[in-house]
Amino acid sequence: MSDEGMIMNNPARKERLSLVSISRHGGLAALAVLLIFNILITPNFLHAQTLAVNVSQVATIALVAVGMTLVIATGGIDLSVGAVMALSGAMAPIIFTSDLAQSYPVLGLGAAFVLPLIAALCCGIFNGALVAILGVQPIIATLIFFISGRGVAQVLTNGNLQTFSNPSFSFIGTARLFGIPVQGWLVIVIAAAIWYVVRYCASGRYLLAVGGNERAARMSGVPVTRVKIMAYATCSVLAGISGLIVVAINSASDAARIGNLMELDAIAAAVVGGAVLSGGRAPIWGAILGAVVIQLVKYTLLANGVADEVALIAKAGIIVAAVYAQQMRKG
Amino acid sequence: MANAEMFDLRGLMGRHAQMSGVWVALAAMIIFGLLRYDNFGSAYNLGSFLNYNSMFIIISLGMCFVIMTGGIDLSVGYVAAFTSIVAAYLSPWGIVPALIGGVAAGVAFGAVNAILIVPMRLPPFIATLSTMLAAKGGSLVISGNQTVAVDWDSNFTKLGMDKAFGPIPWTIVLVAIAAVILWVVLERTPLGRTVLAVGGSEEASGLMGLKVTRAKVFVYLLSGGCAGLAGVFLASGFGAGQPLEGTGWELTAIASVVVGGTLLTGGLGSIPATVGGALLLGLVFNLLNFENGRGTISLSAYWQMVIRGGVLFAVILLQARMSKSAERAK
Amino acid sequence: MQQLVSMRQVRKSFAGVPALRDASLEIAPGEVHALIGQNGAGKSTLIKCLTGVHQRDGGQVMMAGSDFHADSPRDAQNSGIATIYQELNLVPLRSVTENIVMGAEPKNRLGLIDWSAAHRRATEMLSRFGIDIDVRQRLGLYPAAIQQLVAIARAVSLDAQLVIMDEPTSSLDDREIETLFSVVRNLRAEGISVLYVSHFLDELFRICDRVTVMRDGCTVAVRDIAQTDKLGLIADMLGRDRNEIAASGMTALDGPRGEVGPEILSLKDVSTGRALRKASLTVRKGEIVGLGGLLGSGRTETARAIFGLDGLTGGAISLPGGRGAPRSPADAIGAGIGFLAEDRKAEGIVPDMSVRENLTLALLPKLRRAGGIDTHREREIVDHYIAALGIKLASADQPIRQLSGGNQQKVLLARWLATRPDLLILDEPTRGVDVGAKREIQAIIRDFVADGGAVLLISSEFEEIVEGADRVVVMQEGRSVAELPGEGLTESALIAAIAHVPDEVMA
Amino acid sequence: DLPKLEQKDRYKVGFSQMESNNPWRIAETKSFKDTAESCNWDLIATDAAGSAAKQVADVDSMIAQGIDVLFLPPREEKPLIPAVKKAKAAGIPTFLVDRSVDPNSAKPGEDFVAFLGSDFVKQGQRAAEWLIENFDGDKGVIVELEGTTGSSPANDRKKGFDDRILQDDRFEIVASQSGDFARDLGRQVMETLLQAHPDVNVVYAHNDEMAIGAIQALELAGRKPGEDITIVSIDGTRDALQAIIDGKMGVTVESSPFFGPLACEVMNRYAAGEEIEPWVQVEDRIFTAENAADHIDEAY
Ligand SMILES: Nc1ncnc2c1ncn2[C@@H]1O[C@H](COP(=O)(O)OP(=O)(O)OP(=O)(O)O)[C@@H](O)[C@H]1O
Ligand SMILES: Nc1ncnc2c1ncn2[C@@H]1O[C@H](COP(=O)(O)OP(=O)(O)OP(=O)(O)O)[C@@H](O)[C@H]1O
Ligand SMILES: [Mg+2]
Ligand SMILES: [Mg+2]
Repeated sequence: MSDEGMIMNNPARKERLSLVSISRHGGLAALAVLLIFNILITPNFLHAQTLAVNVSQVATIALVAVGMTLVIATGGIDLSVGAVMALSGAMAPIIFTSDLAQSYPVLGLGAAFVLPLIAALCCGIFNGALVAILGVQPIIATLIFFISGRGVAQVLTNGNLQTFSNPSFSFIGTARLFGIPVQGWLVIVIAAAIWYVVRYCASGRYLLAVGGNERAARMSGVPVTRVKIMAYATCSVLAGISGLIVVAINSASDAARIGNLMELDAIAAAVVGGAVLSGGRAPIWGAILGAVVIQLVKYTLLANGVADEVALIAKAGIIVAAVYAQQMRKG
Repeated sequence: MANAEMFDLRGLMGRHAQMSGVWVALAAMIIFGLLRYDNFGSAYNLGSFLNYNSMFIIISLGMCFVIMTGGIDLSVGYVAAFTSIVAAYLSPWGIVPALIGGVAAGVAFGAVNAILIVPMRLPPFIATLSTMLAAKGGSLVISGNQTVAVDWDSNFTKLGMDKAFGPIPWTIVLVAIAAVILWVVLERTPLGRTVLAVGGSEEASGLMGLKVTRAKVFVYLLSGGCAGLAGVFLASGFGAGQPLEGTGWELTAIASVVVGGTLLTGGLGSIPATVGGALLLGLVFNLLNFENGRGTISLSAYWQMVIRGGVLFAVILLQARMSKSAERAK
Repeated sequence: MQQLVSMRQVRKSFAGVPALRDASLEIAPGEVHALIGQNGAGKSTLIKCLTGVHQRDGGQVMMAGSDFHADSPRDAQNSGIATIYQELNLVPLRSVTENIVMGAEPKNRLGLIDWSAAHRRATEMLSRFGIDIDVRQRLGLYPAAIQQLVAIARAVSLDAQLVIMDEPTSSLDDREIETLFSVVRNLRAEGISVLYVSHFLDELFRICDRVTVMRDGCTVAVRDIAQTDKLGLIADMLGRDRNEIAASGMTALDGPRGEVGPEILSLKDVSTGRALRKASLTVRKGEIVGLGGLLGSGRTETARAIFGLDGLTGGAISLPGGRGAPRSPADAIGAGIGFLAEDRKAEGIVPDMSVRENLTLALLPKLRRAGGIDTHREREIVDHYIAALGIKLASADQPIRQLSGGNQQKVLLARWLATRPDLLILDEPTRGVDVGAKREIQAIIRDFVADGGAVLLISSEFEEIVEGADRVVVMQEGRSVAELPGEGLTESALIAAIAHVPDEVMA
Repeated sequence: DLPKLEQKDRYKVGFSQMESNNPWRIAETKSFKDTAESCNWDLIATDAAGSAAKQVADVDSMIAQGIDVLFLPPREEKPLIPAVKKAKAAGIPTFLVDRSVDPNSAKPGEDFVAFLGSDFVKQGQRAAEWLIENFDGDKGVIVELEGTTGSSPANDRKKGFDDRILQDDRFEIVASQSGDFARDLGRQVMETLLQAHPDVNVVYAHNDEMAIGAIQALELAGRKPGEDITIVSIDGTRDALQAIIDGKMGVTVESSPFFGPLACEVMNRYAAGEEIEPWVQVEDRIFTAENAADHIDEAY
């Protein structure tokens, strides 16, 4: 996965800013095709409720894809996001259905949001520390939680499905603001904040430097270890938030299922959005775009009654096409 | 040069530390098992353990070659599921057509990977992720969403169910032969050395005039073929082509390769250590089953997941420490 | 006589930016032909167009009288062109033997690689360069000089008609260069042509027959080496008048100095492991301290120790204000130290980031404003240094990898100057930089010192040390063994000190 | 020629669970563990994490440990046949639980003692029959939420329902998509299908989890499950019974996971030398608004 620029006659790229926008075009093209196809074919596509449904479904992928983009920018990858979702999603109901929370509902509700995210943060720090301090390769470092994180969640819940009815908690999954599900707004706010940091703050610069040339970054005083840990930690916290959203929508928490296969969707979204697995680039809005593309593919196939097995093949083809289109544009 | 001798020592320690972690851990686990559990060392357990894990060893071997070039192949699990169906359909004609057909189907998937990765230059992670989805969809399509029975009357199931000698099953014999061949290819042929060189630096290999493209195509075809063989074992050993099998195999294979001390960034790798890694990970399951059988603590399925993650963590820590102390020994 | 290689009017652009406009090159059989030019003149590109790494946009290439076109480096290699590219094209993770024999491995009767024959061949090849090392070890474990020689040994072993060497000597010491030259002379004696790229013009007069000079992607002169001199070549390269050049000295390091001030760095018996065992030195404000030594004598290790990259296993480093050894580069930067690393590609540039971002990378902590980066000030600083250092680029937002080596080096120098350090450690600051840029970089260093900065200068070019340093600390085998005053130091005195075998080391 | 089971005080019993990723399986495992106490079992429980191949390996390791009896819910019809045969060869009587194996290759009374369980096809049929009886509209527009693609309960429950319901002209299945037996996916699939087919008025889910997910999707979309849409499902979980009580769901066909006591009883009969019927049928109840409240406390 090295930069093979020297061998493959690689014409100079334009400056990075326009490069980001160009590489988005693969995803944009895919989006355009999907929209046109749906408007023409899918029944009732142009409908406010369609938008709401898609926004509510894409929110979790988008959040995790944003986090994944940060990790990928350091040249890493995070397979543990689904497991972290399960962990935080399993914790929340345990907390607000506990006796203590029953007696102090506000405190309990607050704790149900905060404690799972702290747990997710710890997972992220663990991943980051393995990668940055011990030098374990990211796939393997995050494989540890991929395997065991969900197990921990199931141990916590004894494997049981936890169902509950808690309208104030379910707010983050079911409420709407201006007709759009509240988690959609949440995604936009979080993405905007992260985009700002990546674009305008020193830590963003550091992130790209670490991914672009780790040794050079270290030599320039960049706190490489901290930057990497921060990337994994942010990714895990965002996964944690997604886990809470899933649980809130369903009014139920099933540790075995929350976030299943999320890592693959998130990685695909990040890459369709223009992230490069070797690091050094962090297209945040690209990740959102990628997530929207993945979501629309899913929606299109489902709404048109394409059988699950065929849908898998179609999804594979679309990912290949979108990423290949980007590759072409980059030259 | 004055410093030559110094390099000797450091290199030797460093080179073996990464690979020896797996043997230490494996030996420790076997001794633990023998001491703690009755029947752990029984011929029956040995035979069935090897038979089941032959599938994982073979895909780990293919994965090892892919990883040595700095690539990755996520499609192996579902490709094996796909080829198990192909083999099941071919089983009435006997063992040879089913074997060849299954492996060929795997190689075909490998060819798709190779096309996506080499001429189309997609990142291996994304390319093989897509083939993984396609292979899963494809196996459901060709099987009509059902498991496909093999022909029990042809000799096909002998491959996966009979023993070659003593408790040693045929599958592991085939795997051993494959491992030896691959070992020779890696250590003693230009192709094998090119695979390693490409993983060390693709750019430099190209400038050195090595056949980079051929090496990259080869590893994906090989990995596909190995997955194909695993699929044949699956069909033959379990009597059916199984569209739902194969989930997570790719991660098991990657973990085996890494536990065997191969760098995911490519350029280094060992065939025996990869086999050791696959055996080690398989042994975790086997030991857990025996532990459950003692009845003192009955571990739930979730604890087993936690423990597997913990074992992986421990092996990684062990490796990190061993290569550190080898470094310090300078 | 028919030329072995003849390239005419070769053109090549990268994304519309021309790297070669009108490049020509003729190499006769059995000659040693030099190719020179400033950084970015297009030398490497011309070579890559010949060897199939790049495909030319236009022009004609002939080899041995017929049209020639290589699709890939392999193609060129098969046609008898062996190349040592400027960026080391070896695989550090693989053994020395493999790096030498790869692509032409000795085989046994079964068609399998015969490793003992391969090791023998590798050992034998290297012994022609006076190297005796364990060829079974990973190449990456050996220092840059040995790696460079391995690359050369590989090229020479390939049985070629033409051996191309793109800056082979940039990381070799004198003794190794001598060996290389004798190998080049042997090649010539066997009738093999050599194309030789170097920024060290003195070398050319010793081994080359003819020289082609490039400037801005064009071939501007072809001369018989016997009929020209160094000044003439520099004039060709720069496109300037020779008298004008003659008026200034050989390096630009000499010049007015400020007052030498208080001590700002002192090392006492510092060791970090086997490569650095006992180094002591001091640096004061306003002076350049040279660090002399052979390759592998521990100079870079000393710099790394000062910069907080390697933990100390013994001895002490003290900085002003009672500060001890920095614990990390960030710590060192905070203490007013800058470190220009010797390996520009691996430890210097972040290739995909813009020149601007590369330039301010070490400065970011000081550019913070209200949670963000003060982009206005950032641009001011960047513009200032681009102008002050004469960095040639299209735009500050251009990725740094598009710049030529010399300009990249200036950007990295600017990265450190911008942090306004008290002490600048420069590890081979002018390696692989052309004469023009070299002088400019030297002038920048001089100005920095004149303003009261202190410099610890590591350089394999004795000229630089001799002319530039106020004091020279000599290193051998990881120890500092002598200190020479800069005043009145001659090159031969320095060489004598470096090569002298001290008794304590023998013990 | 079946292996005999001698009468002992304590038995070493193997239970090879196929996976533990849904409440039903968890309840089943728990039922066996609870029974172990009362039935004097030393229980070895393994978990194959959804892999038929691993399940065979698990059975192998239990055979190696010398179990007396094997209870096996086979992950797949065909791939578990080797496990059944190996157990027989090792002299271990095997009882299949909740799913069976391919009767062409392994037969009760020959290769294994008996199959304890219900019939997935019939479960689907009964759901269809309830719908045919209780649907009072003119046109039933059905969305079907399938289980895990390719799994045998999904295939059978689909077959049973589809074959029966299509005999009645009033009904049409406009969409049939997989929700993977999971609540979250059931909800997402329902949300999407509801957009494409707004006129749907019946939802048939292959399990209760997906049915609950569908109810959530309908409510989020402002529909009234139970009033303008009839929900039909299988399993009989506590949440489903509650939904029936709340009037949101029409029916759920029971598919009980509590096999422990039955297993104990059948095993003891076999040890006593009794002839065991090849298929020990489990009487599946059917929960509707009439009886849901009476059974909710015993549901899982
Ligand atoms: N792959 C590439 N993509 C874009 N521009 C390139 C590429 N390779 C070279 N260039 C540009 O082409 C010009 C010529 O570069 P080249 O490397 O040939 O110079 P050179 O004479 O070898 O310099 P140096 O002495 O520094 O090695 C430079 O401006 C360089 O930036
Ligand atoms: N990556 C490495 N692995 C092992 N030994 C190394 C490595 N890098 C350097 N060394 C050894 O450390 C010692 C000091 O090297 P160092 O690079 O400091 O020398 P130097 O005088 O700076 O030479 P140079 O001019 O090449 O930079 C040498 O013996 C060298 O061979
Ligand atoms: Mg060059
Ligand atoms: Mg050095």
